[in-house]
Amino acid sequence: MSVLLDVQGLQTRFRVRKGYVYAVNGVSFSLEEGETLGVVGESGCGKSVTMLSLVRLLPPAASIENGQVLLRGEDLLQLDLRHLRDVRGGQVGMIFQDPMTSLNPFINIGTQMSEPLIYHRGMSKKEALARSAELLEMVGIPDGEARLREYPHQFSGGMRQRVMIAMSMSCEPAVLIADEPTTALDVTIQAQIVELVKELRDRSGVAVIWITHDLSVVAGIADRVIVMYAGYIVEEAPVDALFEDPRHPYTVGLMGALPSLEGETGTRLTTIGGSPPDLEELPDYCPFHTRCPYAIDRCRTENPMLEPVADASDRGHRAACWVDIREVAVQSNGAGASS
Amino acid sequence: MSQNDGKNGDPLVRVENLTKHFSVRIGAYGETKATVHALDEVSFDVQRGETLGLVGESGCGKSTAGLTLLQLHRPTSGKVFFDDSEVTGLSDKELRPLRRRMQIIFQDPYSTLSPRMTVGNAIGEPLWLHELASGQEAQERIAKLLDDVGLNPAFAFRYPHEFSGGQRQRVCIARALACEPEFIVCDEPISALDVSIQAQIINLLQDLQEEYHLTYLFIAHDLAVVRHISDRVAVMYLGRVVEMAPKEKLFDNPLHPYTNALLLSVPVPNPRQERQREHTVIQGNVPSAISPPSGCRFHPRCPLAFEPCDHEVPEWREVESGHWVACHAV
Amino acid sequence: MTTQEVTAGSEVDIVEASRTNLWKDAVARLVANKLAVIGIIPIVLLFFLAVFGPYLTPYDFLAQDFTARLAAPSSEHWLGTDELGRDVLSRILYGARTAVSVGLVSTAISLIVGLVMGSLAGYLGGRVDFMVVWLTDVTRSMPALLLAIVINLTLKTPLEAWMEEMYLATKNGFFRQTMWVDLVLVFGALALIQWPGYARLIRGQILSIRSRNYVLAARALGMPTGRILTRYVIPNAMGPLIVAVSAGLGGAMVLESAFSFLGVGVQLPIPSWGKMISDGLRMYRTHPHLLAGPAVMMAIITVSFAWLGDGLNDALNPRQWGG
Amino acid sequence: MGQYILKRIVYWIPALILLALSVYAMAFFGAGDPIKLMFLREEGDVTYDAQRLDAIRREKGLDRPFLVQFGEYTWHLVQGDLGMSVISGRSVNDMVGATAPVSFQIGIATVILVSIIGIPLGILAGLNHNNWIDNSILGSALFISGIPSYVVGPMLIVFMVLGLGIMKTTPYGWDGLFSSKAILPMFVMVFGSIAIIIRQTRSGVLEVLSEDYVRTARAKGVPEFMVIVRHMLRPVLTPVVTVLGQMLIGIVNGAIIVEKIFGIPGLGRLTIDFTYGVDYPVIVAITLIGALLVMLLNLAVDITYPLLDPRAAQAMTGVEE
Repeated sequence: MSVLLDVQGLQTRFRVRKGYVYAVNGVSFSLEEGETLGVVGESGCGKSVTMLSLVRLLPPAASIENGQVLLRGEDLLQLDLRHLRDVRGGQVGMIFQDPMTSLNPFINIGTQMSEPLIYHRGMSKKEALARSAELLEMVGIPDGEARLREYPHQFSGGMRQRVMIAMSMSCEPAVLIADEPTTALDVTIQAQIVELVKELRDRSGVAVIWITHDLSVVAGIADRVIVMYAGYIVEEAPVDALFEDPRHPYTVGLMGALPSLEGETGTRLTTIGGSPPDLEELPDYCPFHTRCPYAIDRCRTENPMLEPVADASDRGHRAACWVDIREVAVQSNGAGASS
Repeated sequence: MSQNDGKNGDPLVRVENLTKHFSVRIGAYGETKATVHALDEVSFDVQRGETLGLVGESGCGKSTAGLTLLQLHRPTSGKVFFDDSEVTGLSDKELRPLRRRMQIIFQDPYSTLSPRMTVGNAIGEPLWLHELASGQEAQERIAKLLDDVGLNPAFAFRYPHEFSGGQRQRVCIARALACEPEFIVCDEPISALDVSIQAQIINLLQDLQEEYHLTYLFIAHDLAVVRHISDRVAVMYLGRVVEMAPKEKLFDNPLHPYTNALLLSVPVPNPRQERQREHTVIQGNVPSAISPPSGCRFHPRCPLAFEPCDHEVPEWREVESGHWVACHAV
Repeated sequence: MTTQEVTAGSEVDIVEASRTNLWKDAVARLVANKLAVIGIIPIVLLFFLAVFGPYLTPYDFLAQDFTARLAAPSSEHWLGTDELGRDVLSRILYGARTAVSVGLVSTAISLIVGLVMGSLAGYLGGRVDFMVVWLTDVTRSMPALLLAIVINLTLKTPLEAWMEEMYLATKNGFFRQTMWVDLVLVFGALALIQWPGYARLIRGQILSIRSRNYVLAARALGMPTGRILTRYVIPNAMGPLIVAVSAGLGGAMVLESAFSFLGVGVQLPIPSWGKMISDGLRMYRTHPHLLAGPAVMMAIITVSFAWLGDGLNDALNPRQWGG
Repeated sequence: MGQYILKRIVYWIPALILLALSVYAMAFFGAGDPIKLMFLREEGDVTYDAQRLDAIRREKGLDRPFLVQFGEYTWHLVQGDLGMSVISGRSVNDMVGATAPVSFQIGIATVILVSIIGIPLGILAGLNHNNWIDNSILGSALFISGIPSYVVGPMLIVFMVLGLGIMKTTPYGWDGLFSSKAILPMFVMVFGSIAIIIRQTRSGVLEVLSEDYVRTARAKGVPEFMVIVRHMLRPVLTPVVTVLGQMLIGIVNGAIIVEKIFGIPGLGRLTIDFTYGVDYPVIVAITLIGALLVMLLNLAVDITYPLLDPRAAQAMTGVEE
């Protein structure tokens, strides 16, 4: 398979009252044709900002300082706005977290759905509406033609997310960026949406970037997973390798913190002490060291790079950590270097 | 933690046919009056020292159940007993001594603390209110409470906006604990928090339960969390409890088709298992609580629905010791 | 119990420098707003002049100097004199006293009425709420100047007649000073115009704060209504109230001058800027200094209030709190 | 919807009656004896004659109890008869009829001008949040909103006549809306009301700009111009409707002052001219017209606002316990 999207050294920061908050700090990754990449991390880890940076949909306070985003060899960060618009919605489709607010409440579904078809496919309004009706049926909304005349508030949350999916897939994009698309939904609806995206992906061959804070969701949909912390990618691995052999203490911590639907229940959850930082300057230390049970002196003076892990089962398994956590006897949880 | 199977035990809280309807107006001009059936004929009990998990999807009435139980909403009908005495129908004044013994922790730690009050004052309020401590003693109690929930006692003089979400939730827990309660309704206490912080709060709640012999009603939508923390679990759907059982029974042998569907919908953090798992998702959405379906409220989405389901409300019955369910097909 | 493990690192994320309280924060935001700071200066000056102004000028605002009628600005009379030979600057300074006292008194009255009515509506709800909202709607649908004109027109004569009667009955010199009638009418009109604003604000604040979770939590603790009001509702409603009072104070001064301009406000001999402007307008072609002085003064003060109000609004805007 | 309109009318009608009653009562009990004024208009003997006064009083029905007179007044009012002026003896209908069109022209022209100037400025400011365009528009609006019209008007006159010398004579009087005499008054009127619209529109734009659906539109590749026109305009303008009521009150206030400054024969001028008398039929009539206007506009806003927002049709309100 060939590389579809190649991101190199992406850096994005926000201007705040007292200076800057560094949200994305030199992130590099690639996405292959037809691949599904899961991006996991807690709120504020930079996962959404990274993906919004790709197509420059950032709020005004944010600025991209550095990096390259090559989509089939073309750098989206250098593209002028007119050509970037052809990419947005044409080659890159996006769905967002909150289907309640992501659709315009003042405009009917038909008009909203036909926009990408009109602007990217040059369809007439009539053609676009006809196609939109088909698309609605495709995502499991029956009686599409009639529903095109309805407004977003007449749809339930799950239905609205289906509309968003149909809209983002309407121009057969090469990449679908899904930014926490199920976080605001109930678990039964989440399952419906995940199944729908899987089905559409398998049918169209679109590459998917699925951003979520929920490791479990990633397990079911991703081929490869990126774990982000404080604006850095701290671990990257094929999905099986990540879950079976996590190498970054943060990934390990996240997995330990998840209660499970199976197995023993008398056990305590392992926790990660403290809470994630907002970086006000680029650190010359590992940003995780204050919460890390494995931290050594070097972690406090040098920020580790994302490097291939030792004797990995897969060549694509990389982590940013000075310590080989398999060699260290697991200390008591969280009572690490910070005390 | 007690290993009570829920029958003829030692209930601290007993809820009988609790019903809460809200009247609302719908439409551009509020022209249509309607009733939201938030809670309908719900019965359960919480045993002394146990954690009863209450799960369901958004809008199923689980939070209303918690608030109505505590008389923060006045119930439309039904009864609530606390420590064998009825609390429904008591005036605010009569409730006051009882309020000390039953507390609540809310979902959103950001809106539950007044931005104009220091954390120490917030925690001190119940001490003053219920005359539990004053002066120097109160200060010491506040420091002890902060320490109990894992915060530095020096934080007492700070304002909530200086704290992270997880820390605020700890403050809310400390405020609830200040009353020296026996029973705490935990209303989605971790839903607004990040995964790594969720685990901290869950562990804290468990530790406190052990130390202070607390009884919890733990309301959540996350089945895995509920399984982790609860002794028994009740499942709600559209204002009704559809199944209740000790957690092993409920998770290993769910009887109600909704419980089953819910369990199948939860993703598992294991890629190999996820690939092999059958993905039969239930279709459709939860109907509106304004005009809930007749009969069994789950019947329009139920794979097992048959003749009586659409007109006959299934009886709430105990199919085996401690395992309650409301379904015609069981 | 070992709480140490769960808290490891939790102290790291509170930076010592962030130890502030919300009021200090608001003041810092206000001071950072240049226009607001510029606006404060004339307002402080205005209040200073209202108290000390009359002592600072060499002339009595009533002193007539017929040798120097309608004099242009000079070193003797910085802003010139009017047709009765009275020093314009002295009259402007004394006018500050009128503006400030009318503003303060009418704001105080309408604030008290608004607080009472708004709290009743917000807390009791139901019919009381409906009636208060209705009353505010009725009052607010009356254009302010029309209302003032009606009040002045209809109540002035009987009040003056009553004063005269009282004087004849008591021989108390107080009842000869008919300016009190003007003041009472102006205060009354302003209070009538302004109370609905405060009432609606208070009502809205109570309704919104009452639905916050921290009030629900306080109720869960068994807190009585009175204490919820004093400990939770009032402190959290202070910000918007301060903004409203600042705007109301400026608004009252503008209206007072508008009344005077139309001739329904405070009558001579007390100087009022509005009256001075309308008098100045009659003779602007030959003696523009009569118009310029009070008009510029009025403009400076009103713009200052607008800037300060905007700054206060930004500084105390609840949307910027928390997080 | 019909029921709702009825409800709103039922809400506003007692308000109007209360206003009429209180204004009438103030005039009735406060304004002093109008008989003497009428008496002065009677032909012939002008000496004070108690008997003749009583006769007039009886003849005019002014000796009857307050409520009876008020009832009669209301009855005439409902039939569209505003009564007779005490001072001029003319019918108030005629007086209002002669002056109202001028004031309405000014008012409507102000609303139109303020909208077509203010809304684009507000949008421009919002789209350029925090740069010099926004700062200068917002700064000017803030400045403008500060200065009252009785300061702007006179200063403008001084500036035009003495400062620039463009005008030879003091602008005074009225030659119709489209004459040169209307320029200065209209300027003062627009000056007085435009800040509200600019600020409301600007904050609306800022709010909508941060909405997820604007991001969605951009993510779809919709051209920026269409994002503004199709996705932002309606959500921004819908709430602007609600400030119309507030604006109208400002316009009525402004018109009174502007009509005085520029000697325009409108309703405001009529009010002022009769201020020093006790011509309460005129005052009551004008007051009621002013209040009726504002209430009608409020009613219209109440009714149309939900129609403008598609979400309103299914909005759930008034959760009662």
